Amino acid sequence: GGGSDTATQNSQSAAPSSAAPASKGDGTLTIGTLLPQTGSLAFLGPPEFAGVNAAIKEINEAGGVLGKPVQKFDTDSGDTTTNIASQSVDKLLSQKADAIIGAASSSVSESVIDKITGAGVLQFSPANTSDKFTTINDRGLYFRTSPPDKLQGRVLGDLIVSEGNDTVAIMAMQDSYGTGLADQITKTVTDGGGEVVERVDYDPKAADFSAEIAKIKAKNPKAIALVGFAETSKVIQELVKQDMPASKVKWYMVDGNMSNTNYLDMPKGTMKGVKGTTPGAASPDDFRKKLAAVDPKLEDYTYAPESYDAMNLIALAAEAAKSDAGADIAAKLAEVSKGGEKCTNFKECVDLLKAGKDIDYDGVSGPVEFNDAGDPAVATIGIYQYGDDNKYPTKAVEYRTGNIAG
Amino acid sequence: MNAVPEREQHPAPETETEAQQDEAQQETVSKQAVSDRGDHLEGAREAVLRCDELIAGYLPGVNILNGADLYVREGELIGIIGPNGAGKSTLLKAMFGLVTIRSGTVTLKGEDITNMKAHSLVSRGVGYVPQTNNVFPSLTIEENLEMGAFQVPGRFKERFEFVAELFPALKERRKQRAGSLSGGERQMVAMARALMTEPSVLLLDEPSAGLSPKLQDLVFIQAQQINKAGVTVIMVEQNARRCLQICHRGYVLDQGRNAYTGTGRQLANDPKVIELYLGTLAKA
Amino acid sequence: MRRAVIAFTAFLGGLVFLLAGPAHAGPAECQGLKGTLKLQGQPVNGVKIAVTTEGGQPVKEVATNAQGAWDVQVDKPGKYKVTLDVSSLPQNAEVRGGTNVRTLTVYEGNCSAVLFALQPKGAPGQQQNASAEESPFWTQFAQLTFEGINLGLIIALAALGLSLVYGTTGLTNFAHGELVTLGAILAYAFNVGMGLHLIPAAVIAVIVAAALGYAQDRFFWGQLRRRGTGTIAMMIISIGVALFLRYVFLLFFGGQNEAFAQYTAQPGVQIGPISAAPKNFVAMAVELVVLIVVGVALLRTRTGKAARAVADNPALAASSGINVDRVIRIIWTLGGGVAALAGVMLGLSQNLKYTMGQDILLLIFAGVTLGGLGTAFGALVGSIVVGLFIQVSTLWVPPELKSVGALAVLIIVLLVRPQGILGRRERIG
Amino acid sequence: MDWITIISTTLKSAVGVETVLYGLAAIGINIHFGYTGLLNFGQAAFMGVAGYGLAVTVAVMNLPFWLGILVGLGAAVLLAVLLGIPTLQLRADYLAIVTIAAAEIVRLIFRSVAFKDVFGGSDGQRGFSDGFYALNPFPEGDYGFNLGPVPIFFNHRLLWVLLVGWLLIAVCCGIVYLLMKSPWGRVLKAIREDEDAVRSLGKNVFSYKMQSLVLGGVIGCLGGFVYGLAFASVQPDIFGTETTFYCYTIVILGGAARVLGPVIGSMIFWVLLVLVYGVLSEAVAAGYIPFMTSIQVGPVRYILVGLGLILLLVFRPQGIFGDKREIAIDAR
Amino acid sequence: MRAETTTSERKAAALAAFKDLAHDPGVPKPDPILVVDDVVRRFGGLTAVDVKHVEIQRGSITALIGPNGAGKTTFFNQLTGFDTADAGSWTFNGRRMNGVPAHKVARAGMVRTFQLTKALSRLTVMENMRLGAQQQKGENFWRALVPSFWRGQEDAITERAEDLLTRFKLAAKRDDFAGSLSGGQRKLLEMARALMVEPELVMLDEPMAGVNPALTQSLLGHVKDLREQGMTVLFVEHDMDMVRDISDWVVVMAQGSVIAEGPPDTIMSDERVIDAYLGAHHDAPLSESELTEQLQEAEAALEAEIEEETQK
Ligand SMILES: Nc1ncnc2c1ncn2[C@@H]1O[C@H](COP(=O)(O)OP(=O)(O)OP(=O)(O)O)[C@@H](O)[C@H]1O
Ligand SMILES: Nc1ncnc2c1ncn2[C@@H]1O[C@H](COP(=O)(O)OP(=O)(O)OP(=O)(O)O)[C@@H](O)[C@H]1O
Ligand SMILES: [Mg+2]
Ligand SMILES: [Mg+2]
Repeated sequence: GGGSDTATQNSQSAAPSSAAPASKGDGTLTIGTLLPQTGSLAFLGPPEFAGVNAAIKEINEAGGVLGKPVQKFDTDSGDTTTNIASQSVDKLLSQKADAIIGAASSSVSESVIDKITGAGVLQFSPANTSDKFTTINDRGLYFRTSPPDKLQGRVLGDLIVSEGNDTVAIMAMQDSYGTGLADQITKTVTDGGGEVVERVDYDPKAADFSAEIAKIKAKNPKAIALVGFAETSKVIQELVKQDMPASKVKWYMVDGNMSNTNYLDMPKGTMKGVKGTTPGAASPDDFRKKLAAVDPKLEDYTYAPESYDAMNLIALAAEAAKSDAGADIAAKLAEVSKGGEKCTNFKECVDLLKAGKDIDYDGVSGPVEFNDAGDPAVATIGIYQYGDDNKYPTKAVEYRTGNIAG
Repeated sequence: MNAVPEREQHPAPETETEAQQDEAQQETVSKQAVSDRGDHLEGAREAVLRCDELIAGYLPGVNILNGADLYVREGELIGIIGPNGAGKSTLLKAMFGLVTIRSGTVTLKGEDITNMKAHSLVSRGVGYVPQTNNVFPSLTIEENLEMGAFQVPGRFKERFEFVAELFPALKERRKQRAGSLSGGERQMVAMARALMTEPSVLLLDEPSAGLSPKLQDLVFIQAQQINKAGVTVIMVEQNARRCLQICHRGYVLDQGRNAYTGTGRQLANDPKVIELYLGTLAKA
Repeated sequence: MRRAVIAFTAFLGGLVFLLAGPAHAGPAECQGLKGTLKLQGQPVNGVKIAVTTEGGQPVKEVATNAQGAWDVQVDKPGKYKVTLDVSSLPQNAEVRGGTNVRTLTVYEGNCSAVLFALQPKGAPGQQQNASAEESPFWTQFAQLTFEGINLGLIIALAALGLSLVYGTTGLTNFAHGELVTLGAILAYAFNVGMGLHLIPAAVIAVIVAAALGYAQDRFFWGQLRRRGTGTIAMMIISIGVALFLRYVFLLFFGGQNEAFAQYTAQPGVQIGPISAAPKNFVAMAVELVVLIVVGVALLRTRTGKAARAVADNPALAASSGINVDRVIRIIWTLGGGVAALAGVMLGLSQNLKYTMGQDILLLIFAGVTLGGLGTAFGALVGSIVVGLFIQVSTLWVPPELKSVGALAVLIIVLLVRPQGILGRRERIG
Repeated sequence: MDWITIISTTLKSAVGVETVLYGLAAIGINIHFGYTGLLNFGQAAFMGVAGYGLAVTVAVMNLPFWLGILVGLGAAVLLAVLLGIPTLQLRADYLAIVTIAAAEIVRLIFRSVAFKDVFGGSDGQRGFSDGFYALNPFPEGDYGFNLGPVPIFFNHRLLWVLLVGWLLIAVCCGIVYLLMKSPWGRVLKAIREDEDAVRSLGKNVFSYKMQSLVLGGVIGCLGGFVYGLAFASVQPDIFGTETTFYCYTIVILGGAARVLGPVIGSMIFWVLLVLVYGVLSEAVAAGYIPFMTSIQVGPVRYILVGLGLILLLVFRPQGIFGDKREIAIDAR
Repeated sequence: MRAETTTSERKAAALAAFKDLAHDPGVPKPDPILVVDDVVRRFGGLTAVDVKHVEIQRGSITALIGPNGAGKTTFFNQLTGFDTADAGSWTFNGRRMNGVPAHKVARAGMVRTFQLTKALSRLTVMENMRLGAQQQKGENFWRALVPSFWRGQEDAITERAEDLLTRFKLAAKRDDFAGSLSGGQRKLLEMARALMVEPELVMLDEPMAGVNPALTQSLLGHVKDLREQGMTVLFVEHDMDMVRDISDWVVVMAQGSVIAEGPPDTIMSDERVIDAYLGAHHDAPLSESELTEQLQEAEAALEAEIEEETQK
């Protein structure tokens, strides 16, 4: 397989350089990953790495970029409680990375963006949601395929309203992802004629969530939007315990906690009828098979599509720019993401490119069209519904595509 | 810490002036050490507990005991006196396994107990009252005494009555935490704790310190009585005169080695011992 | 009857979509506004709805159909105003909340849902309605108190282990949180990995953890003590141990949340104002029994007293004939076991994660300190106070800051009673 | 394996920003804990209020950079006083928990949604460092040298931060050196040993503890500035208890109550972290450790660092510069 | 109020002051430095201290004796601000001292030592001593930064400390950590350190318990010197030889209250004091003849025993 090929390539590469990483290309596209192997987001690491690896595997199988296989160095971003991300970036920069994929946490990305973009290297996050990055001074080198939260929040809010829930509670994880989504949901629900009777921002590290749920219960809402990550399974336990099961109160979830593995331990039917949104138009199933090929133990898929798309886009932009330098890639990213002949995987796209055509890469996570700020402009959100087996099927109830900004 | 004196015979100075005192002391010590060694080997043959040429210390490279010898025969009451910092407490701790012995041996009833753990010595019948930190502050008096009888819990009641008779103050306060006791009361608890086990060898480190004169007398009388009852007692005291009055033999320790040995009376009357260690205050 | 069938069909709508091919699942062709009017579950027919632009220019006026649905397609995305004609409502219906106007945005290629919740006339307005449905303060208070005790007992159990070890050896063990995690993960391994029922799995886990506690002291901490390593150095070593263990867990257990095979998401039962899962009661009972038994044992039994003696003065304890190493080992064994039990309980009440112990470590420390360092019942009392304040304080502070409440109480209590709730002041001089 | 990268990143980390900022915080802790015996486990809060003081002043209130620095310093002093007045009478271990609690409160408030407008929630604040970089005397570019085949280069921004950071460290070490050999330092050390004895000798223990708390807090807050300026942002979670724990580790590693202890400790700590990671990830990438995947490198690094810490302290419990004799006294 | 008197006159002056005083508890002194009224301290049900009225004569050496647990240490704790009295008031040099924190008490010139010693373990003996000195310029934060401000004073302090250490036989331990001292040495250090403060009134809590008698004797000379320098000494001690030797006046406490006062000789023959404190049998030090008698007895017994044993 391509994996072992890359590994051997890696060992031969990385010739000593006499200066700090130049922003000029050297002919080989070198990717650094800065994703969580440890820390509070460690559970996001495996799917993200798998996404990148799956993409690289396909790219290299299709002949690599600029005729050479893509090189990759993995590093740990940790979380903000430790300062290791910056050390990891140092390592990647001295290994002459052209583009760095990461970090998962907005806060971590923020702490290293100056360092990365200052060195003329492209930073591409598959998961940052903070709206700060839209306006940040990134020298045009920062991009993201992050889940389009504004759209997702709108879609979810709309879904909640359209199902007739006039009293809604929101249980949101207290970080930029959770609060951003929650804000959007609140706005949509209120506009649409519902009322957000309680909004609880919770600390995901809290020892337990009973007080939060008690607060929600006190308001007796018809629907609860659960915005968060894996800790949602704790929240659900608490909901069931405090007599607000999905059969009584409607639960709505988001991509961070839509999981087909996390709730399997729960009694049958616990999740029955629960709806949630996840970005991406394609059926996740084929993609998951791809991921399984690179990481058979993978259980969670959060941000895997975004990581996969990020890698593909970088590779395509490099091909389009005929250069592996960060700045050159950045200059082409918007171009390959929109306006042109649609294609959905690297091989297809690169063939079109080689044929001199303008391409529009549509990824697993959505159509991915970058605006000027390097944020995706369009996205597709799928609405899924859990069945009796606490899983949701591969096909969505409904897909909605729209401009993220509105 | 002074350098370890050579083990050579020095001519003892005929006369001493005050100014020469320190030097003289040094010399006497060396001389004594050698002559004592023979006596020691002689006397130690039938000893219950004996230490031979103990070298021990706390910090790496600094020896506090520099070859101390000591023996005690069955039923004897031994007094150890000496200036502050001579190593008296260290000697007791070394015997009792609380300070690591670097060389030399400690023998109890023929068994080599060098560096044996303290608790196993307790089960061999040795009792010990430390000089400082001699109570469990957060335990009540009663519990302190219970700990004294840790290895013979069955006999706690009976022994408790016994020590309560000695120190009635303790019985009154049995539920008070030892940490709030006065200095003297602590000393009583410490003494009483050691008496709970009925040891066959008892090591006492300044048991009378901080006690009122009345109780000091009691301690000495009690030590004598215990001893008469067959318990071997080794007692470190700064109340040297009283100590030498009741003990069979005494050791004067200086700088980690034996400076003088002799019967209690010999020592108490030895002018040099008086001058260097006993003082003349109490005689007046 | 027919209506019921329709409702049922609607209910199964989702399933229909599931079974349908991709054609149905494509992006909805819709750009405008839509909604469904229902009164007590029944669709309301013939209600007039007017859509205007934000400026007030009329766009379209429609009426709801037999299913109660209406929709208005618009050409341009933007803000629109939707007005429901109250007079066209059935006699017995009114709009909940009063206002019959909604202003909302239509996005390109998307339909926005508009909700007019209807209610029978005469029923109280939505605002009052909501507050009438709201559970009274005391119900909430009771629930939170219960949760506080529930959490407090788990913390207490974890704190007990920490307090025992701290009490006897003076070691501030920052790796204690990891011992809690260890218990949970062991139980998980026996439970999910080997397929045992949770109860025997938990028992085995506690026994194994106790054995590991013993081994830890026998082969590690005890050796350090023998070398004369100071308590401060040991404290930092415990940080090293914590790192080591935590990441071993991450390596083998992974970063995700897991749950035990049994009792997960157990439905709650309502008892008076409190709703709780049966497992909570069992867990609380077990915790309370263990805490009291261990506490009493420390106060009453010979080994318990010996442990306190060792805590006070190890050299003197040895001089009294106590085998200090043995006592410490017993304490470590007990501490390991109790910590593991706390982990199981935490995993049972919440979920398992490799940082679960670390996440409550601060609360454990708070509990131990608040109660008075080194006292078993102090740990119990302190932890329950901490647990209670965490939960009950959410009545007044936002839940994201609930730890602030507990920590603030900790600070205040210590200011009034610097030696902790059950601690004793030391004598000077 | 790419040894050159490993060596280069390791060497750079020995003088890097993290080393500087943790070193500064650790110098503060050394004053608190090493010299005065105050178990202040809230050092992260001092860093936090300084960083946020600067950030909020400049980024939110649009005031000049220097004012931000003053606000940060003032906030640290204020925190020390607020924390100290009620808590300095507490016994060491109780003080520890109270300071942890206070620091957590500070962090949770920085992080909370309720104060998002001011502190920026969990993402923190940014955009306040321009004033600092405007003072940068180094023109744009990379600076450094090649150590044999190993390149050691910093860009102009980093170089400026490092220059200032190491100057601060030098000044702080100088101050600590002067103070600790003075009678003032003697009183602190005496307080560490036994407050009551010091009181009986007519020293105002409370006042000295407070001075120590303020001094250590202010030095720690310099670490907060360095963090904020080097990363051009502040985030609440970096000011959590973990950071304080690491600072303690650093102090003990270097040797408590030694002037240079925290600096050397910080270097060891970061070199250990970076070296272990570099070697591990390269070895895994090169396929020398076939049973490990690259994702596992992260956890394994911490496992090894944990082990390294344990071993260092097992074999040198007094730290690098510590005095074995001091450890032997009262080893309980 | 301290009159400048020549060396030899001090003791005489002190004795003269006490000469005509009644031997009642709480008797007023001609020139008291410390006056205590109605100090009460209770621990739960136990009244540890309940002193109606006591005065301490300036420039004298006063002994405070009493059985264990009489409340002497607790009394010291109240007076020096280490514990808060439940009731009562006291003045030092005419200044009210209730509620004054410990360090201010010490600065006012009233310094105490601790019965259970408080050596500053990880400071050297010398540093312990230096710490005692008052009004050090270098103890101010800002001045500490400039060594030249305090160097001179430090040297003077060191010199004084050296002197005391030599007297207290600790000179050889000068650079050792105080934590490594033996029990007796700690007592010595504790006392020497208190003297570094150069207080007006020094309160010693069992200073000689555990100190070698020969050294005690030489230190008593030093204490007498202190009096000659105009210092007032109040000390707790169980060593009657010492009390008799140096004290000008003795105050006896039992069960928290002062039960008797008087010159040493009178007090030691007081029936109540003998009963409560000194003990009926071994009251005075054994006379020479008694001593020999006892020794002979003991020896005879021992010899007999040994003989018995050897015969076995
Ligand atoms: N904190 C406390 N709690 C309870 N009782 C106490 C406390 N402090 C002292 N006591 C009791 O008060 C009494 C007086 O104690 P104090 O230490 O003053 O005696 P003392 O006269 O100094 O005795 P000694 O000569 O033995 O030192 C003692 O019985 C003691 O047990
Ligand atoms: N824990 C310790 N660490 C280092 N040195 C010590 C320690 N304890 C005692 N020493 C040193 O050992 C020497 C002997 O001490 P030891 O306690 O045996 O004296 P001692 O003869 O009992 O004196 P004292 O009559 O004062 O109790 C002293 O010089 C002391 O400094
Ligand atoms: Mg001794
Ligand atoms: Mg006393």
